[in-house]
Amino acid sequence: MDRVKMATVWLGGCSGCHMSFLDMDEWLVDLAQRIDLVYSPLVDVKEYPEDVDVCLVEGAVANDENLHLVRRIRARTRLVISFGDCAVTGNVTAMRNPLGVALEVLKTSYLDKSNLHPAIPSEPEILPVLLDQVRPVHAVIPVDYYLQGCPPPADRIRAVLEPLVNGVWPELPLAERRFG
Amino acid sequence: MELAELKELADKEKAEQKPIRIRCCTAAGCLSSNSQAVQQALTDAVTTAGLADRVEVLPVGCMRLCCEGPLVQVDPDGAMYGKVDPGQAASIVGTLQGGQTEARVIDTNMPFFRDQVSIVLENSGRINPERIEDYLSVGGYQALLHVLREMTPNQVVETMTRSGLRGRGGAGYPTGVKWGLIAKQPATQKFVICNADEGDPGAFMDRSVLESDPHRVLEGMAIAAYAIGASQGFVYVRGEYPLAIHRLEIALRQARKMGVLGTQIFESPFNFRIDIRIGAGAFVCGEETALIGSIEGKRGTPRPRPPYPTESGLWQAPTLINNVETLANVAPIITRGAEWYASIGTAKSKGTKVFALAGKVRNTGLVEVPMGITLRKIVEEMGGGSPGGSIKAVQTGGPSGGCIPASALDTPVDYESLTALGSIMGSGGMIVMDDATKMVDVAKFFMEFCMDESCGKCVPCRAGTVQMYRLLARIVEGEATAADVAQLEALCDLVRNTSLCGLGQSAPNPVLSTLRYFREEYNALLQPAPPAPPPSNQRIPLPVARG
Amino acid sequence: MTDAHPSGDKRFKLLDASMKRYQFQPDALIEVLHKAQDLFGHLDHDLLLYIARNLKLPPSRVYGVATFYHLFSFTPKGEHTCLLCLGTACYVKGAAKLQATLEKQWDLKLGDTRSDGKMSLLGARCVGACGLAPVAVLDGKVSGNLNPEALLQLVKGWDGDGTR
Amino acid sequence: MNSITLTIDGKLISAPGDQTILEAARENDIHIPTLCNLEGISAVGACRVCLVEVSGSNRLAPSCLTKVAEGMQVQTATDRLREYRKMIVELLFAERNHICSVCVANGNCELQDLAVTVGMDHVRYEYQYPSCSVDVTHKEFGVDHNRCILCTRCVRVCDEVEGAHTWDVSGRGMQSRVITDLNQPWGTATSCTSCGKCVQACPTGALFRQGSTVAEMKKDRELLDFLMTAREKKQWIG
Repeated sequence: MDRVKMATVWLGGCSGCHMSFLDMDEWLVDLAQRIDLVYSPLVDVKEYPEDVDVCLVEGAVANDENLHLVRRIRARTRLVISFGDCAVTGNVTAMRNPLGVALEVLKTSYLDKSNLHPAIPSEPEILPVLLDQVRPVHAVIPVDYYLQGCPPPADRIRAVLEPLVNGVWPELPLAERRFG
Repeated sequence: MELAELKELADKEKAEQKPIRIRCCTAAGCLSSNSQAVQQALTDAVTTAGLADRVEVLPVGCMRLCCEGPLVQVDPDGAMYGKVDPGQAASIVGTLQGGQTEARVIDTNMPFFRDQVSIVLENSGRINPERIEDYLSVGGYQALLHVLREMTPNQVVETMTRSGLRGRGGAGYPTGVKWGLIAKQPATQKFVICNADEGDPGAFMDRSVLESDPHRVLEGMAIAAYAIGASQGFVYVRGEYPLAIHRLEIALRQARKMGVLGTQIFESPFNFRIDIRIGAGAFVCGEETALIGSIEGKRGTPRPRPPYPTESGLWQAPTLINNVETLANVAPIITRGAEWYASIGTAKSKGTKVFALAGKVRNTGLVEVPMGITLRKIVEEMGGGSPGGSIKAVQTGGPSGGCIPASALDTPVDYESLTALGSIMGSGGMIVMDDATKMVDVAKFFMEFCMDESCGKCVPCRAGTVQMYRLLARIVEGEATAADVAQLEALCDLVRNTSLCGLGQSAPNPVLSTLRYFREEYNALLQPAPPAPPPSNQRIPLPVARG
Repeated sequence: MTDAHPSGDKRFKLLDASMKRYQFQPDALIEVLHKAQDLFGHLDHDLLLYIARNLKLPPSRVYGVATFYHLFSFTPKGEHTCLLCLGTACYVKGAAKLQATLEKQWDLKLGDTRSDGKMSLLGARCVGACGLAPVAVLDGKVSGNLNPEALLQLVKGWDGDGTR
Repeated sequence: MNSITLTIDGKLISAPGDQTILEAARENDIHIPTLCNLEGISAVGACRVCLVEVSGSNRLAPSCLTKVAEGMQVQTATDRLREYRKMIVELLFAERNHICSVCVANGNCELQDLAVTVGMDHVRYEYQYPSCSVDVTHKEFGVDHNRCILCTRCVRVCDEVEGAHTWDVSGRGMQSRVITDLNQPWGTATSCTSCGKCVQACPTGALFRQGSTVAEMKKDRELLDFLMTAREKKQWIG
């Protein structure tokens, strides 16, 4: 049987969703039988490949690099899954939004609240540029599936991936649709 | 006082009038164009010309053609002058002695005046609104006296029902039926409220009536009170209308002094007191339950109906709420009879309607027309069409109404026809839009209005109008796609069907009507949408054969 | 009985008289707020609390009512006020241009008072003078059929000597 | 009160004539979602989540306020109603900053539960991200406006049960905020008796007991019903 070309990415988030992914423990071994992990923070591939079957997107779209990547993901992926609350709602990553635009956020963080060497970091081409507002993934590209939780519990991730890799559309029970 | 005495008073008043009367409009519009100075100059000119014994200068209410203010009209020959400057006063007075005037002559035979049918506005611009004697001279308070002497409350209700009068505030509920519902309530305490919270931007009929003929409204309230068994009334008037408030206060004082309001009116057992409540700037207070809350000194948040105010209104007592224009129709219906009134208009919409004509139209001002007249006749013939280009749409009903396209201008004006077009009769604002008006901008303008005026109580209106406004802003900015329009339409459906009160329920109307008639203007602003992919769940099974 | 205001400000006497006329009925709150604003120009916390005490209303209720309505203001207005009508007829006839002109001229946003207290730029839903659209109310006087140039001419001098 | 019969979702039900549709449904194990409604205080019909379809009426009726009537046919969960509820919940999530993962009420929140009930898997509307304050000046409690849904349960419980009327709503539309006294810090609101009923009544993490951290703010919402019943039936006397 063909193996599923799967990717995971980590945008503006804490990587907790990936930690939860790893919490699937021994089922990961089963999963590994069914997929090729073609791009992920867990593997060393620099360029998001073409023709990916499914991508788990952790984190919100917070900077220009996120924006670029997520658009590329959409163009090269058949099923995009918003993976965890930051991707689905913006969540903690978006807590900066009420502060205002990017410059206001940087001022607050690096000038107003700084006691030592207040300065706004600026390393063009090295540091990605913050977007004025953090946005959930579906506000930027169409999303095919939403996986809630901060982080989504390992069992919930499995409940989505297991049918998917077997060619079945996952139907999570309502109780597994809980945010937070 | 008996009818004969009242008529005698009226005759005496008439007899004291001088044979030549120069009427000068002192409603808010003309006042802002300095009509007070014009009036003073005319008075001085009359004195200077030595005509004071047979000419009088009279401050009157609205003479309707607001765009030509200040307006002056001379009786008995009826010559009318517009944009009168105080410097022209002497020459206008001079015409009475055969002189010429350079003042701008207004053709009173043009359709704007000729095609009007005056019931509500019959005294507007003819009498001094600050003198009850002027109102008496044209038969004022005779209907009230007649009702108290000759009719039972039931007969009054029945007359109103037969007249076919429907609420002029916008919804068009049959007035007599409403009165009957309240008359039947056993409660001892009932109230009459005159809704003068004319909140629709672009509507100024009620302001004009209150500034021009306040007693007519008070008389209507008193007749209503008698019919339903109320002894206390309130006029809830917009705080933005200081002149209307001022003239109402004068009218109330005079009416009390004359004994036509107060206790034992016309020596009958009927008591009726009216107080003024001044609004403080909240569109939602035009909604009757919000208005009641406001009179009770609370936040003007609507509450769900039922119970309707007819059962439980002000301080939980049965309460009649009628708008200014509705009440202004009452006395003439009593005087001239239900059949007379019902003979004007269409099968389902009787009588006349006052419209405030404004926007991109030559003649702006007030028109009172029989129901059933076409929109085209109002805006093109009476309004004189659009000065800058062709008419694109006519907006009626304010933020609760819709934009009627030029193609539908031959529609007769009645409650049902306007509703069928996706607008509403509304209170009477009629704003003409020409080719330069962008309809999506108009929808956004009204949505911003509704968003700002939402009381915030129910979620769909409070949060839904914000989202609709954002979507419209995105469309106007050229950032939106067809999916955004679809979402806008879904929100319209939600807000219309789930909002608590009329404000929310009607907030989508300007969007829906512009989408219905001007969708191509929306489409022209949209980003091209990428071709829709197949539905997500059809993109599995994932492992497709890859060679 | 009114608890006289400790400041001895005569305007409170007038406010007391107004409340007395309404027999200190709680439902007269909006009328009393109108009166208070007429007397004091705006409603500050001390004034609201004074009204709450005298009408025997919870302070939160008084604050809630006062902030519900547009016409009540809580900060002092400028020496001059320009109230722009934002109604539909004025909108169709270019009220937005008037607004932009004054916002630029005075470096102010609609609804604000300039920091030097010279002028306030306010908006109204509709002043009901649609026949004269677009309309502004300048220090209480209605002016109609305006264009940006005419409006600027009318408010000339509000800036003092014209320099800032 | 006479008993009347009606059908709710096709089920024949008999109910006292003074009951609301919501009460009758609950007694018959038919679940209608609610948010602003709370037993023990007056109903206001503001959240619109409990709207139902009543045959013969083209208007949706708030079940918390609509009395049952003889022969009434009620539908509580048509596709249309489900969609409306979902949209309303999404609108609420988009309106303020509801971040379940870092909320004191995580796991004990009626809004969070409702999102599950209505099947909200994401929010289709643009988040507003308003700037909202958190007030912890009260010695025991705090208010976080980021989490407030303006259900006014706190306002009603404070007025109707405690009788203090410390809370009210200021402003209007999306600018509405719950306030204490003259919109002053809660800790300085002299009318507050610190009874804590508002905290118990609050459906979300907007009102909380200080010292609670994420997911710790358990609420006892039956307390109010218990208090009111005891008061009405004079259970504490003699």
